[in-house]
Amino acid sequence: MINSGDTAWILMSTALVMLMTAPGLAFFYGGLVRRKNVLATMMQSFFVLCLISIQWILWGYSLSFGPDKGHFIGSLAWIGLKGVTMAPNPDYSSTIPHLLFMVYQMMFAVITPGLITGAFAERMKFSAYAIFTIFWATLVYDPVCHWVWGAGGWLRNLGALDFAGGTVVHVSSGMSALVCALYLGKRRGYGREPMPPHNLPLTILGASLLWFGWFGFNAGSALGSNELAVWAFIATNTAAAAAGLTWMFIEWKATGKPTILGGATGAVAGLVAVTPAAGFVSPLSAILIGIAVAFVCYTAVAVVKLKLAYDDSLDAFGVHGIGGTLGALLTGLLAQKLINPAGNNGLFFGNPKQFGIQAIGVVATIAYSVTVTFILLKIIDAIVGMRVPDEEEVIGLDITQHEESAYTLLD
Amino acid sequence: MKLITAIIQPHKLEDVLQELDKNEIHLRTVSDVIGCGRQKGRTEVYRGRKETGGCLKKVRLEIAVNEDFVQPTIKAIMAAAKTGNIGDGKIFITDLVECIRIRTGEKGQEAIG
Amino acid sequence: MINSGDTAWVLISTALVMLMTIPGLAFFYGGLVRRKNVLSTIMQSFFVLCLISIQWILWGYSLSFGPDIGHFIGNLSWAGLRNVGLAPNPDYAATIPHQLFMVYQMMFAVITPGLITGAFAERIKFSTYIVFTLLWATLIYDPVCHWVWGTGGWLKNLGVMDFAGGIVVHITSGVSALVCALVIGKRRGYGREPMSPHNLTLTVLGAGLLWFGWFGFNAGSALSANGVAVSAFIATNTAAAAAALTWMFIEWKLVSKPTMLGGATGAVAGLATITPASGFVSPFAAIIIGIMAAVICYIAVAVIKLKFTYDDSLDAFGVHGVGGTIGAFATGLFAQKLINPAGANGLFFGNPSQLMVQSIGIAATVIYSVSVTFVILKVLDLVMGLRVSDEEEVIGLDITQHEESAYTLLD
Amino acid sequence: MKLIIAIVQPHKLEDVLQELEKAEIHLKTVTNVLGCGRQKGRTEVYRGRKETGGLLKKVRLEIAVNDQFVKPAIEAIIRGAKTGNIGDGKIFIQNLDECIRIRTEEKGHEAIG
Repeated sequence: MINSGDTAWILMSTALVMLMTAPGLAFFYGGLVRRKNVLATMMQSFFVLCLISIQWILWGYSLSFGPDKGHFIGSLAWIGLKGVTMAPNPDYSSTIPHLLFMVYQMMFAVITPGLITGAFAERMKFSAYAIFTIFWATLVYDPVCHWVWGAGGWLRNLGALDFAGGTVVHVSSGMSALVCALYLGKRRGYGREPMPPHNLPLTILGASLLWFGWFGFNAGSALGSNELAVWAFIATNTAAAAAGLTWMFIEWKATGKPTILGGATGAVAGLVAVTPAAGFVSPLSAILIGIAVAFVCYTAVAVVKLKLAYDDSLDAFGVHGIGGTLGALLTGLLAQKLINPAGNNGLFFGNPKQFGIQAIGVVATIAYSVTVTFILLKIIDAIVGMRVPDEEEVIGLDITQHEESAYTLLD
Repeated sequence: MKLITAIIQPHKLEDVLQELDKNEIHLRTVSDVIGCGRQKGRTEVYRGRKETGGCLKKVRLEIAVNEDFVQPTIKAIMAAAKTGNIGDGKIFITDLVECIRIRTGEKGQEAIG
Repeated sequence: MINSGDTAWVLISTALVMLMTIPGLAFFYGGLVRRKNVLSTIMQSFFVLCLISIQWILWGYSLSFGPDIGHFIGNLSWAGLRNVGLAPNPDYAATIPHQLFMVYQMMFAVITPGLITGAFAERIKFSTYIVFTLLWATLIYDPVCHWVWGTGGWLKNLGVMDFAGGIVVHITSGVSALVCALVIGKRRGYGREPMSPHNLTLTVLGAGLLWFGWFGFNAGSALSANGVAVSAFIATNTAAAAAALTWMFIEWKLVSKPTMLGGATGAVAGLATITPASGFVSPFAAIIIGIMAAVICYIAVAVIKLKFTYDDSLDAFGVHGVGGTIGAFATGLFAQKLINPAGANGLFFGNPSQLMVQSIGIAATVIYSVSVTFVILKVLDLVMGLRVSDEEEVIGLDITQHEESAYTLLD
Repeated sequence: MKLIIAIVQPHKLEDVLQELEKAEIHLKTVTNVLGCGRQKGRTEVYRGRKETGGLLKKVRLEIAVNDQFVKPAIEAIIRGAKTGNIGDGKIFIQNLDECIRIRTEEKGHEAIG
């Protein structure tokens, strides 16, 4: 039975998650790069929205959610949305049209490769990016999504809890981002020349829209306009706020001043970490998650990254990979059946097994994403080359990849 | 006629302009520039990464004056821009061969100011 | 009984009101300051979202809406959301989870101290700002909110009508803003040096998002997807449009040209003014209220402020304080039981006593907010100092308070 | 060789560039600047508050020319920039001791243009 209230909420949530990719992520990343690369960076988010919207309808949805093949991937039975209709599919959600579930999940498939772009910003060839994205979505996102959320997926059968995509979205993209950063190498002059963000207000605009859209991402994942959506909504807002505050206070102690970039980064880290947990934890647990993720991600971004000197340019790994991993593990500690009877209790509520299951989910996702991403990069590098030539990098990707520039100097 | 080019701290601009006005020196052109000398750059911190050693934001003032205004101009700039700290800036003075007011076509001494 | 349609609408309204604070208010204010202060101004809005999100869960909600103590304030029995469950609380909203009502109200508690920041922009010390906000929210917002909206609150018992927060949000913050501007004093060089807005496109973006979010603020205050919500939605849009048009025509006649900033300011003034009335008045009354808002706020901002030379830098008092007061008053004139049977008729519909009740509500709120704000400021001035040093003010708050700058000059 | 610095109204820039092209003067550098001289600043109104006396937006042209091109350059700038109103701008002319084309290391007359 289709419920009009549930349908209204998921329609709106779908639009909210779309907003996260463009302009949310596009501006969040766009403000952080140098003036000469802002369009190229935004283009990567914008392009992925166009590309995966088509891929998902043609074969992505079928691979992810279609009838199971060996607990590993969906079959091609739903290719081109064959058999996906207005009738609700009770495996996934019994009160909204199956097509609405499909398009809602599409927006997740869109944003996930978009997150990776933070790792190779300012130096990736656009043609290579387009090829990488379509293969990554098909070979990494779609299978992992099937494992965790698809009917018959092996992690789902195992009982792994991932409310809104901590492993599916953030661990898969964040870990792949690290591989990309290592494989592509540093930006020319990294560590030697200053590379300050060219327009922080754009970044804050993006972060704010991400926060806004995340309500659709997490509370929408209840797939209904119900109590569970309310829990997830509150956990989302609370973790973001707690992580933003914590990050700023860490900076205040560590480097002398609280910064707005720190606040925004902290908030996004908090949102990432609470994603897998949102529908399973209480508001006070959400505060804990927020505080923990701020400490861990701050260490990853401001200490580990500088020490190991890899150029994860916009901290896709440091925020999404680390934050997602932490969130998935914390779900195994803090989940409560009291909040969501469909879930399970975590370690702190008497069920240590759940923590083990979460760990298996995280490790499997990391191992698989890292391996496939590495192979993809190798192949694409051999065929079209991943990086732009040195000279084009110095001139900037806006001009060399897209022949346009973001700002005029005179009137 | 001389062209005085001064590179100063951005936050001293208001003071310098006021001081110049007091000395009846009105013609000036201001632009944003970046540069550095002995001052090695303010530290800014982005996600824990310290950015130093880059060029600093400065303001460039160009003032065209007749000979008798050269000293007052320099004094005015010094009075307002000097803090005694590294990074206060520099003043360059070059000869000006000609000056033309576009509206009237006047040249030389009359055209200045 | 939880209704999924009502829940969907209030969920999305909550997200919309969150959007008003960041990026709405942040950019509305951020564009108006000088280039060297844009991040610190945006930071004030960003920080208040993080801070009050936590404060509200820990004790703010309990003080505002918890069981009544002496008609003045809620008690602490709901602190940490104890006893705030998913079952609807019929005192406040019978068809949505109680927790959803809590988080919806949270976003109002967030934006209210955010509005004040317009009064002390470009000169307040960040550490003092944090303490001020926390005290102000606890000592002013929470009690006044309880008076007007909390069960047992004395203004609620008196019959004061405030649909979406004209008194609770706009009067409290607006008059406190005036006190802040007076106690903290003018910006260095105010009236002597030009202090033009550094990027009006940001301001227009912010105003646009405020208008968008205000649908959640006003129409969401129906707490249900029903006729009252529709009526509030229409009144909101109508008043904003009427006020923006009026403001631009005033400028055209009195000064010379209609300005974009004038249009944006007029729209926000119209929105602030219609807030208390939105669920009680007809669209035609909304037009009149919009026109009144533009005329009176214009006089406040462009005549009175310049005459008395206080530096209400971004017109928090002139727009929100004055607008909120006109709105609360106009509610006593234009309210109609025909529109909202839960309300009362105003003077024009045969019930002069309502105007008296509204006036009492306004007067009590103004007196209370002004005196408590004054005391808080005086104490903080003694303990930690309100303003940054003169030199820091000239260098700019972005560098001196946060060690970052908004824009790069090259690349 | 001379270095010509012209400060002109931003909305006349297109005309000036066209006139310079016509006069076969191709080498130029353009920057945004703020400035004022006799013209005391445009009034802008923000929420009823008038802002006056601030510096005005101008455009600064730098043109290096050989001596025989000085007159044509000045004439071209005046043709392009002159409206007869206050605020049309100024032209400054300085001696240029040396000019070097980086690509070829040519010096002097050949390097210009």
